[in-house]
Amino acid sequence: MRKEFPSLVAVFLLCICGCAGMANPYASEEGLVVLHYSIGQDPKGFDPVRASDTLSSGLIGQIYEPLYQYAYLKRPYTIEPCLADGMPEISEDKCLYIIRIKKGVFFQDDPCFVATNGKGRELTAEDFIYSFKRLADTKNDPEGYWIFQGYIKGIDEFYEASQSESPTDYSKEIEGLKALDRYTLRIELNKPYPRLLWVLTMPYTAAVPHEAVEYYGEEVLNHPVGTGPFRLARWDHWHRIILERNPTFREEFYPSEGTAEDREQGLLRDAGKRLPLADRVVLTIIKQEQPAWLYFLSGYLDVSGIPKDNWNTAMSSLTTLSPQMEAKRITLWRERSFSVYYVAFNMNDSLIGMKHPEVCKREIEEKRKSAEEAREKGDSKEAERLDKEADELEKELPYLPQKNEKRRKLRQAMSLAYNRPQRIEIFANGRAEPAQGPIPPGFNGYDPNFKNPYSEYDIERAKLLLAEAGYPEGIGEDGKRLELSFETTGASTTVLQSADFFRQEMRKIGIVINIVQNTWTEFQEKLRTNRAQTYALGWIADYPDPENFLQLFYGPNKSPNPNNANYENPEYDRLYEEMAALSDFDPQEAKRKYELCRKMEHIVTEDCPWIFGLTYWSYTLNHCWLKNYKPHPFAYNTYKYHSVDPELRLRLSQEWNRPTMFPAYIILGVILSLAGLFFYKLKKQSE
Amino acid sequence: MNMEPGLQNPTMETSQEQPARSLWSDALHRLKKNRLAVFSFFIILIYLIVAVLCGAGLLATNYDEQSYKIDEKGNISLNSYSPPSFKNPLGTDIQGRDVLSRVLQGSWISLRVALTMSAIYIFIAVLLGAFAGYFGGFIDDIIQWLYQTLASIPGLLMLIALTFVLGKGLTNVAVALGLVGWVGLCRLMRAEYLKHKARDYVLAAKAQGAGPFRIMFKHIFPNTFHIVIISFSLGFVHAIMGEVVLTFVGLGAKAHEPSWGRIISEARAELAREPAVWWPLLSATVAMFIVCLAFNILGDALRDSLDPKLKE
Amino acid sequence: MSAYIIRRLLYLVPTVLGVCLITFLLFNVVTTGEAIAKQRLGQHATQEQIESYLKTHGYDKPLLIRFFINLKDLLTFNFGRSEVTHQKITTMLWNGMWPSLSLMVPAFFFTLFVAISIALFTALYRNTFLDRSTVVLCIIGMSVPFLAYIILGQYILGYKLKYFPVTGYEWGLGVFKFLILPGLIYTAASLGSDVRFYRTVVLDEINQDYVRTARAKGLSPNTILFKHILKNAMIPIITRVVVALPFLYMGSLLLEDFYGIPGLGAMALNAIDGNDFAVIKAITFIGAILYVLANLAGDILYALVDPRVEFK
Amino acid sequence: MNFLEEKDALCKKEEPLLEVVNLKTYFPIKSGVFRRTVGYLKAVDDVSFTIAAGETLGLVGESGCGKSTTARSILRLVEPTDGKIFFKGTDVRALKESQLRSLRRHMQIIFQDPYSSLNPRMTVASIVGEGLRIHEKLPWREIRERIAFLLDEVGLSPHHINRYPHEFSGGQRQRIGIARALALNPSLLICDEPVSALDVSIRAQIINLLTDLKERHNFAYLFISHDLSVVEHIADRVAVMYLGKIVEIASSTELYNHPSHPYTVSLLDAIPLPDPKRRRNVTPLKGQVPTLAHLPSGCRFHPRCERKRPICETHQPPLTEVSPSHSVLCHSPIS
Amino acid sequence: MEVLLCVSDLATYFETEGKTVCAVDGVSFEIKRGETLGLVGESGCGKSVTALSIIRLIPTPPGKIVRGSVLFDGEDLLKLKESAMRRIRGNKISIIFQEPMTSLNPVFRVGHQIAEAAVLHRKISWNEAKELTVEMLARVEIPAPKERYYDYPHQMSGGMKQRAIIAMALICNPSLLIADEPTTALDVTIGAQILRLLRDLQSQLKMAILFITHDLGVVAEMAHRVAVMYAGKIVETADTLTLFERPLHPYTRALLASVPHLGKKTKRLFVIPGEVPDPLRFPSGCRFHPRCSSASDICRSRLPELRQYEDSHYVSCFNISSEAKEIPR
Repeated sequence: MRKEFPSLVAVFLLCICGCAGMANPYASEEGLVVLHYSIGQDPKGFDPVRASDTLSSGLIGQIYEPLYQYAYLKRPYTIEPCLADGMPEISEDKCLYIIRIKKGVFFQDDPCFVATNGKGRELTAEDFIYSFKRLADTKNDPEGYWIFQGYIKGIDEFYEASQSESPTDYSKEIEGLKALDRYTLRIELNKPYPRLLWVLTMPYTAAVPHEAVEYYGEEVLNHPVGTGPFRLARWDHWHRIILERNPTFREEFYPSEGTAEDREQGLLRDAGKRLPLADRVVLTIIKQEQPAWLYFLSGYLDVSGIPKDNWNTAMSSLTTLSPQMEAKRITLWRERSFSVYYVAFNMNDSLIGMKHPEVCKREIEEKRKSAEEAREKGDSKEAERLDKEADELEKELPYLPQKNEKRRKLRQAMSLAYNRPQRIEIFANGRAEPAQGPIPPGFNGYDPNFKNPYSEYDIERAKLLLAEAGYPEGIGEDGKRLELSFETTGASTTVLQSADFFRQEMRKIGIVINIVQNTWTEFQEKLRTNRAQTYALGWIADYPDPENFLQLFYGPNKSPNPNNANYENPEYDRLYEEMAALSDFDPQEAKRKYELCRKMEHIVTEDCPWIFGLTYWSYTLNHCWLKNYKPHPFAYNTYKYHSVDPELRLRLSQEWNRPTMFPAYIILGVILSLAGLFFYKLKKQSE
Repeated sequence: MNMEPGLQNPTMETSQEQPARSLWSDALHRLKKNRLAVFSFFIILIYLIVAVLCGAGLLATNYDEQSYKIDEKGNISLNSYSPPSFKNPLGTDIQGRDVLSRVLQGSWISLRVALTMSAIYIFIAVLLGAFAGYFGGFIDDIIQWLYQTLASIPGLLMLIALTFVLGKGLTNVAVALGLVGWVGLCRLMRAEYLKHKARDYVLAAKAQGAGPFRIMFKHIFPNTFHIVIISFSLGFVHAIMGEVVLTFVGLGAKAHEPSWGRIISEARAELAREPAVWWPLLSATVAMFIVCLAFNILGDALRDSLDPKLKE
Repeated sequence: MSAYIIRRLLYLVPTVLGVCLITFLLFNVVTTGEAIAKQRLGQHATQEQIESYLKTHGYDKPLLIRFFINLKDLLTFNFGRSEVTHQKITTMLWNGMWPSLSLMVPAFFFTLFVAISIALFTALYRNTFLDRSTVVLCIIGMSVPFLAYIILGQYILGYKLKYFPVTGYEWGLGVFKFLILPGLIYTAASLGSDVRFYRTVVLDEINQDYVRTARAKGLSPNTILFKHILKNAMIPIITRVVVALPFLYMGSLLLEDFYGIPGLGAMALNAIDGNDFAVIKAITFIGAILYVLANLAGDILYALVDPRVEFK
Repeated sequence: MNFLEEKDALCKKEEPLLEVVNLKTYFPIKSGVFRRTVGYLKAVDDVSFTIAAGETLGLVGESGCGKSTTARSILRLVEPTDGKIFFKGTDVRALKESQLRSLRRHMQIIFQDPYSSLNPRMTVASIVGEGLRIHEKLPWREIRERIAFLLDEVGLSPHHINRYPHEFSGGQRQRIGIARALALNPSLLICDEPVSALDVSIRAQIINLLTDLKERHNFAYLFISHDLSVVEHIADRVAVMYLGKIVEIASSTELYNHPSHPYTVSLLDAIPLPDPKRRRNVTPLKGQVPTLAHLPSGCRFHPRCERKRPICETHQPPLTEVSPSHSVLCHSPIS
Repeated sequence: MEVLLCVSDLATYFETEGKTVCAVDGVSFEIKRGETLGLVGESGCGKSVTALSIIRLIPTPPGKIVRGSVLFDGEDLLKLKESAMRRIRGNKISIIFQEPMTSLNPVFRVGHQIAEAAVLHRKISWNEAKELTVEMLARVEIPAPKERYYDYPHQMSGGMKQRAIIAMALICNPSLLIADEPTTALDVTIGAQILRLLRDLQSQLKMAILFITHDLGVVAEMAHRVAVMYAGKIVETADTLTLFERPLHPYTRALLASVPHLGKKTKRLFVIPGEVPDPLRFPSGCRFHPRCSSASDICRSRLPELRQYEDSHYVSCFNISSEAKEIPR
């Protein structure tokens, strides 16, 4: 009967362990400088060609390096060489770039370098050509191909060819990509590409050694081999990622230039020190916001955002930290986030869409033409079908302007009913502003004086417009209430609550919104196949050029490309094409570009393919022991600048985490007394 | 001392005109003595009434109405997350909607899910169980194979796969729950039919010339019906709990449907707010808890009063 | 005995085939090859790409041939790569299995131990206040939704009292502190139904004739309880345990999701989120196979515990 | 139904009501990996007997000897393997399922267990009236009258018509069972141990009831029992079964006064008599009853037989007639 | 002969759903050493409850021994502590139950279950107990006892199991054996074997037997004395011969008359009218009066005492004198 006692002892011991700070999630780290960050998802992998999301980019950027990078401390955002040796030489016509590459840069040691017994090989210009070719190889699902598409001479042919080749022939030359010698890269463009330098900072363009791809095959996404400051030490899926200092990292030093403000914030204390400063980066994957926030408060994470539900804990006003945070000596970074949150309408939709007569005419022509072709081929059925469609479009054509006008009014009405201030209050704790147009405040090309006529919450005007659109009080001509479906981008609480809120907003003007719940993948599929009627999304800038936002309305960029609203306006497209070729660096061109932006902005806000919703402020908190932290909206390789004071962290986090023991003792008491009763009865029975 | 048959009427003198008591009324009688069970039954009844009233749009109609508050400066803002008060006894949710009304509406949703599910799974289970148990042989082999195979597929994944076929939403979740959930009852029914098939009264019915369907559904089925009832009452709990999990996983109630699962799923973040928003979680959980408890107690009492094994 | 085992093994064949058939049907009705191709190839895929994908992945073949290919793939555990993460599914399963097992196995057996202990406890105190209140507590415990256990457990024990880490995982021995809280929650949530079940089992056995014989022999109640009754009770206990065992590998979906344990349950949830059918299919299949194997193990265990089985 | 009535007309007076010829009912024994049939459980093995109209044949034997299976095989509640069953000249085994149903109204059965033989969820009226409802398309009122009459006939009050079986005692339940069997006016009643589950005092009531009913309606009974004293009381002729075979069949007086088979002798000896003065001192039969699955070779009784000869171990004994209407299945019957 | 067991005014009630079932209501009898007392009665009359009350195996609750005393060897068993009672069970008093099929634990070997009692009471090792068990198995005429020791219950036939149970009951040489319908569930020929075995064993071991049965034939064969129970009461006790020759209580007489008698074929059996009373609703007064042909007013109102009628012949009836001589046969 004594058998049960060890287990009781075990329970007791567990409770003792509880006292000894069991809540600390980390093992000891013997004086190493370790950064503790968290990410919300398991990354998709470490293959630069698939670095399409910020999460993967942020990790790939630490291991793989592109030619250029953003200067860490400088504002406005400027580019400095990374693997390139100096800025490129650009020809007069802006179509030829000569880029020299740093000598003596080695890839990290890895078993894939069979020839050198695992020692890393030196980086050459060929590596970039190879990496760019990978980006144009369809077999890699290259999500970043769009950055070169149509620009580098010959790359489109390579892309086309890779679809049918198996395996893709990498020995085939791309006309616009040449290695003049071991360390010189020559890029030739079809047309001027003023954003090329921005693009060359993106992890898509980082150098990948062909040995790694050949050695690991598809598994290369688990075995990154880069030139960067860190290397992947361990990846426990959905649990954590450990990056370690790359011992063969080239010599790079902490920047010593900075503003007075930077100096005041201590950002220049490590000036001139060799990078990376940290020995290790531990990225814990925490899906939910709450636990991550709690870990941050307990001192187990160095940086955190502020979850909307914890706003009151963190802040006492929009700009000041709460006393509790002050007491913990937490630093607040409040910056504009270059993003727009919007509700998009599908312009192909017959209830809310818009079809420009010119576009319609073009479509008719195209249809006739392909009908002709089909007839020549002998496929009369197909031809007939196409003809029929063309006929219908032709019948439609005269009514289009009138219909477009009505539907535009409907969209404008919905934009007016969209209650931005209330959204900001309940979903963003006030840390956002109504978006006026596609370009967020503070961004290149933003006009602070521009006011979107449909961004003010005005139910009365909305109802008026709705009536003009043919839906007085939301009832259509057929006597039926207007019903629209709204596709969610996921099933998280916030997404659903926000969708439900949208439903309420539209209900106020008499429109019924049917919320369709999707997973992210399902949603993407619906976008791709044009099946979404309305949906809410956001766009985060890839690089500091307004083109990045304005391209979202460019006709040829329609689904499956990023123009998921399928907006097409020939006038807008002409303006866009002109604007896209202009550079921000040339003052003359920049001025023209600004003007064009204004015009385009005006067109989209009037046509209203999106309800321009909110633009956010980003709030970041970091603990006092984290050094050299400065948020950067575009840079993906910043961990190398960060550092911590491990002793301070250990001391403070222990201080902050003391469990309350008495409930445990009560529970223990109850359990023990029940066990006592059990043994008492057993003993009594055996007597 | 000899008695002619037809003359005697032994020992029944006390109960000449006493109304007949079937096992059912007997069980009901016993059930009535279990005060807890009667109480539970009334609680369930109240829930049902509330659910039906909500469904008919007579109760808690303001569940989807936002409410506003005016602060000292006269600004009107949404009455988001207001704690329980006289006006909103269980507080409000993020959009200022009355939690009490939403929780009441939740009972209607739960009732719908549970009824749909039960109808489907009881129908399948009884039919297949009866066939497998009564006919045996090849039919039994096939049905056993079917439910063994189904039972071996993890239930939740099966549900997910089914909801992908049927589409998301509560009705489909209920249908999927029904399509997946019949295995247990079917197994029980099969065993019961096997047992009863061998009973003499079935042989007697056969000897009277009753056909297989008459025997299966007129003779045997009433003897297994208590199992259906117990399974039905516990199935309710299953459906209510299942809705919560599936809604959490994103397959159940839609964003605007005030189901208990929806409310509980949202509660996770709300609870961690400062100050904590505990009222939606607590209201939905307590509402659910009470009805589940009532069903569990009633199911238990039903088991006790209907199980012929205990009766003998 | 060996004939018995061989027969049981042969019984597996139709079930495994059935599982293959159902998974195949589900996942071919659910998603067409084209949909998978589009997912796999990304948004920018052209029609030719999709067609070549369909060809290389065998979607152009007739359904029956595809079934056999699918069968071969499943039976050789060749699940291919995830459609979302591009990782090898076998590796994912292997990596996810350990966290799941490290959470569920101790939690499960701890629960089993506690539940059986409490069941014996109530058997000792049967028909007393203690026994009745245990039953009531069990029913109460069963009526609380699982999600409420998780949310409240995490909130109170993790956030407020700071006994355990709120979330996280660790490879190696250090993991235990992460597993206690979810483990305890699992125990708390499943204790109610478990105790009730085992209590019924023990009480059923106590009322058997052989117990009376043993008492007539003069054996002490303790010997009867721990020797005679417990060994008999093992038979239903094994049934329950065996049916539950294969689901251990899946972990508890919700527990893993809430406590950040990178096991198969969390993986399944992510797969659901990402419509990652290849992964769902693999998990479903592995789950089914494990269920089938566990049943086999259970049958063999019966034969060991219950001498009567062998001769049936 | 018609074919039977036609047969009825043709049926000659001397033709027995029921004739069972070489009836065999085997149950397959399955074993091994593939559950192949490795042998047969010969529950009824080559049984022949006849029952004349209005006659009572007692069938006696220990449990598991195949008595009940014989009864059920005759009604085809269990499918016989081989042999012939003639009921009023009709070959029962050749009937189709639908014809069989109408045959069954002429042959009815009373079961041993008064608890499991009545459906607990049906009222007395629907239990007793089930056959009427299936076979006679009468209005419910008439059926009710018939039921009331039947209940009266078996000694139950017609007030009980709407009660449920669990409200009755064992004896009363058995009466309900009898009423159900009587409902369709059968000419043969098979009584499968109708009194063995009843208390002593009730047993006498039921036995008397059966005797009275027989007198009144001139049924033929196949009366199955393990209790020789009850059988002696009620049967005109008695057949003794041992391990699936009838080992002795004779008229009641003949069998009890001059048992010829050693098994019959031992069976008679084994019965404790309620008379302390006649306390027997014969050695009871040795050994266990072999199971039907492992039948001994030769004469099935030889392992327990005191009179066994070498031939008994190897050869099945023939059915020998020791006197008219007295046959024995033995190599050396006791004379 | 010395009195071994003296039961006086034993009453055991069961509480179910607020109703009290007086299963045994004031039963008194005694058994002498080496003697067999037959306890006869129909089902539900309280025979088995009496037996279980003696060795205190009444499931409590719902059952409860409400009064009376059970003197065994001069010691009141009802006043013993449970642990002391355990030392008597299976040791000095053993019991055999009706259902051999379920009375053995299916998951333990038969031999082990028998030896368990020996190990417990005789304080011997398992090896010694095993030898003793094999010996005992041989004694109850189980063939190949050494092999059978390792059998599981399901491998034995009903008769064998009953023998094994007898071996278990007798392994500690009890001075009293309670046999609760030991042959009811068995076939006639096997039952006869068991009866004979019990008789033989009794003469070898000199134990007393309380033999409970509903079968008058078995009693006639086995018992030295007979007690007839009806509705929780003993209505008549006498020497076996006396009882069968000169039954006095109307119930006993009717019972004897209603049994078909082998070799004495009658046209009709004698019938006791009515049903065995429901233990929940025993009739007032003499419990047999509703079925008794000679019941008078006093029978309906008063409960008759058990009175001595002749030497060792006790009857509880008010109307003995008038009907004593004639037995309806």
